[in-house]
Amino acid sequence: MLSIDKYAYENRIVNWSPKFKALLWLVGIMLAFQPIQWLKVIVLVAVVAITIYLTKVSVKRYFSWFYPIIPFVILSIVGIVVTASVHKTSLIWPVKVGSVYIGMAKVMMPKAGRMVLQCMTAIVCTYWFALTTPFIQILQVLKAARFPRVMIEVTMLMYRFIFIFIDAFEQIRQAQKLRFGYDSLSLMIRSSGILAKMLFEQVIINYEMMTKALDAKLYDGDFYI
Amino acid sequence: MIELKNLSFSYDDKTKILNGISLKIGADDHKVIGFMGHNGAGKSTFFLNLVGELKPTDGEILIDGKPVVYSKKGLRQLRRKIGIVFQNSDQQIFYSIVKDDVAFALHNLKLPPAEINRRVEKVLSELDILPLKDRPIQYLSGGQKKRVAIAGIMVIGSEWILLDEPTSGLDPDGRARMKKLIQKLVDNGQHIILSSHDMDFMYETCDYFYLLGKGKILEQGNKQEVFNNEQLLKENKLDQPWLVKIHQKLGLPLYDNEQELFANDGQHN
Amino acid sequence: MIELKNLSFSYDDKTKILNGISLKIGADDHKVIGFMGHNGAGKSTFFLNLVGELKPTDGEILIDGKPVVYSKKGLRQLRRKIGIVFQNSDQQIFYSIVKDDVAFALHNLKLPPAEINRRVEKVLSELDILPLKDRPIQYLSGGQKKRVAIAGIMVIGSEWILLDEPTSGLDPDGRARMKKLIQKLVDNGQHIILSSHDMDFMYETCDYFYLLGKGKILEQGNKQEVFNNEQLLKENKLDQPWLVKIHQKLGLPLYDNEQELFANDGQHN
Amino acid sequence: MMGVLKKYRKFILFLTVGFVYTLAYPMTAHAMHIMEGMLPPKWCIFWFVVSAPFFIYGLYRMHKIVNSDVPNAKVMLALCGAFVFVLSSLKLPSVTGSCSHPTGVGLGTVMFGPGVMSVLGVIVLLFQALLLAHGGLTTLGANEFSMTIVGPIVGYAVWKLCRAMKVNRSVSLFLCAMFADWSTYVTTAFQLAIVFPDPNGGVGAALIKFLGIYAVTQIPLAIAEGLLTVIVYNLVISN
Repeated sequence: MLSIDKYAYENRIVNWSPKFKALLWLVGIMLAFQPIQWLKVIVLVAVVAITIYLTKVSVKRYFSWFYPIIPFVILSIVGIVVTASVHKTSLIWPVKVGSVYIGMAKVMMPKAGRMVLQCMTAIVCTYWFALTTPFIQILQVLKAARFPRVMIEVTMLMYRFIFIFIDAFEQIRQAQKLRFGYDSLSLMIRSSGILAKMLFEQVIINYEMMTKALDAKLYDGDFYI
Repeated sequence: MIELKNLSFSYDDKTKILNGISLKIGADDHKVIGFMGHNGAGKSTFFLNLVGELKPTDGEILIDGKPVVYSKKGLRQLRRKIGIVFQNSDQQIFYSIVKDDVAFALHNLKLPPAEINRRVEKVLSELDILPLKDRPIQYLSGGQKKRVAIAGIMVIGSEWILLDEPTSGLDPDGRARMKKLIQKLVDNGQHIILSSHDMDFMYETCDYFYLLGKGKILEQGNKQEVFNNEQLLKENKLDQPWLVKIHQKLGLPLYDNEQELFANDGQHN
Repeated sequence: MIELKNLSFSYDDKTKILNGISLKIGADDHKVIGFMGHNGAGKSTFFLNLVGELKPTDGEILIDGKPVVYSKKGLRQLRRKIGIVFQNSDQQIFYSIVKDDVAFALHNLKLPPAEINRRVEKVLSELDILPLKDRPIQYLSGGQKKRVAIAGIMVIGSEWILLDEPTSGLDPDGRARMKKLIQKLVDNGQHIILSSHDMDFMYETCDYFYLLGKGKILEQGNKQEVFNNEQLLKENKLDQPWLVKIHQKLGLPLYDNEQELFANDGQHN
Repeated sequence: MMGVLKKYRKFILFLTVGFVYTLAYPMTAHAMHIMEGMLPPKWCIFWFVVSAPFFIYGLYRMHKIVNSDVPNAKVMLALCGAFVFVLSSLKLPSVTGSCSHPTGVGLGTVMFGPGVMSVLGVIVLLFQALLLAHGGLTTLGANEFSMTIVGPIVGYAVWKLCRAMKVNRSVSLFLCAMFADWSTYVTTAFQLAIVFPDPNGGVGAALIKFLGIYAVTQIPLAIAEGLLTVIVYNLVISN
């Protein structure tokens, strides 16, 4: 489920200083936000190529991480460019609805294009960062950035526990699927409810056992970071 | 009959967990089929491929001569033919009362309530847990929970049942009961495929074996054949059952199970 | 030396899970002590009493002659003397990198970093997992996680280590490694108390046994004594190890472990 | 297990109540996350600044809890956070065919008081950005505002209102979850509308456009989420 995490530990620059990598990410984001368009295109292409080289990820898999966000990009573009106007000429593909025309505003087209380019450039930079920096190193960045200690401790624990819950989640869902628990929409909602309830019980069970384990490890209130 | 043709599977396009496996499972006299392999040899991945939870990256699976169809309908059919019971009972019992949980699959299949009731009662009595029918799950022992999990799959009436580590966490008594239970399932006409790290249990329970390692089937055969090769087992981090050890090293006859050995004990003392 | 005086424990004041147990654990020649009992016999409750996680409802526990003090400081002292490794590894690993987790207890003891490093490396190499030092926990196998969990307790260097079902989920190779590991701990001068449903493992690993049932210690002694009583074991849903079975039923000599048996095999063939 | 259950009965009761609130404080679909790079720098900073007081208050609350007598509160907080994160990947179908992901934020709210979830929410958003490639780091402030501040407040208000009006508990829960979801969606639409005003109708028209577009996914999703909340609630109390 968290394939990005796995790549983050196995890439070619895993041992670079995380602070340096964070700095590079910041540079990339600044390039995405600066006004020169051709520079963004260069950054976009370069970062994609560098990421694929560094992480040895297959091109197919790399692009699969974009699928979930594509519908949102498209919807956002639609939201930006579609408008209603009384002047037919200011629109592309105007459709008359009552006394007005609905279509895509010509003035918004360049703006939408710039938005998509900026968005994609920023996204590939963040993907680069996520794919080359194990979360453990990100904790060090948070520490260097003087985030409060208690937040870093909780983040660190949460990172560990996520994998425990994902295991449980997948086992339960598999078992439900094999007993036809997701064969229709209503069954799916019901089974999801059962799954949520069972995961919730895991919170209690894990807390219970972990309390004992913490005692055995002589825990006295602070996790070292 | 389950037939695999050149089945390969990989999670990440890099390492092949299963690498070109071809075999036919379920000859007439193979009732309980054992899959052996060390931790991480790919047994679980293999099982998940058999029940359609994972789709082979290459090759195909044929059930009774027909290739598995990975559509919603095709998978539904597959799951009515092959059921699986996972190792951890807690993650596959969804309701707090035994009979509700056992009925889960039947409710999902939208069977009429009378029929559901009849089938649940039948399965519970076959598994000797009818008295537990109305009991809350949380008060059951590990062995009882395991039976409930098996019942939840048995009600589907599938021809094949896959059991992943059926004895894990059970005490010796629970283990002995599991052995009997499997025999009962076989007498009912069901085919069992199981995997376990308990070599003695496997030896006494199964009648045909496959040894999985490095993504391949390294060996197959009946108990005499598979367990004789000490070297191969050692390489795969497995061990010989003690009945085989005393046969090989002490020169005693090779018995199928300990009852046989001890029934005959008078003869060689 | 751990001494229990008339120890009783009950969760709800109704049924006594432990009912007036008096015993002394840790005579000089008892290095690995096994606690046996069926599922639900109270082994876990017993262990939790020993490490102060549960407070006896009656009676007391003395460590080296001194009663356990149930204050924060007293319990901390107790836990430096007696470490416990639970069955489920995931629930006792808090850091995502192996060496960080193993170092956790040492940080809690406020040791200097150099000392922490030294001890972590030592323990990891004793457990044969030094190469895993910098690896993330989430990608380890079950057997590897088990070792990390044990390492996290071993670093404390406590005199006693309690192991609850140390072989559950391990393949035969992992089981054999666990046997060696326990031997190593003993050579280090540590005392081990373990519980397991794997009778053969118990038989070969432990040198003194307690049989827990109905809240009492029903039997204790060395392997010859405890495992000879087939009837008592059966009543407690346990089984005899196969080495004992072939001794009793086939009249072979009683060997302590299979190496001994097979080393001697020339003699009676 | 049973002994444990008995010993911690009060605690579990407490948690159960917290859990119900979790599902009653939903955090909406990933589809409603504003993506990396979508907001101009000044708006990124603006939303960080707006969310900051809630975050700081949350940290203050967190310190108080950790120093209170809740045993091992950090572990409990982290377990709740991990639960919320994993639940957020629970897939529910939406009309568009893409999967949307409902999730609850409020587990800790009742347990640990309001505010704490704003901190856990930031951590969850951080994980989503870095482990799931959803949302973004520059837009974290904006997403924090819509999902872990507005959503829960509205959900809570609806819940209180319904209870005060003696509405049936299941219906109250359903409405609470649904409105919390919708309020997040309205907020996100608003956040986009002020950045991308309509050339003819300005911010107001843009808001209507964005609301209209996302309604396709959000209305059915909010209903599904409301139903799920009721189902889980009933399952938990029936135990």
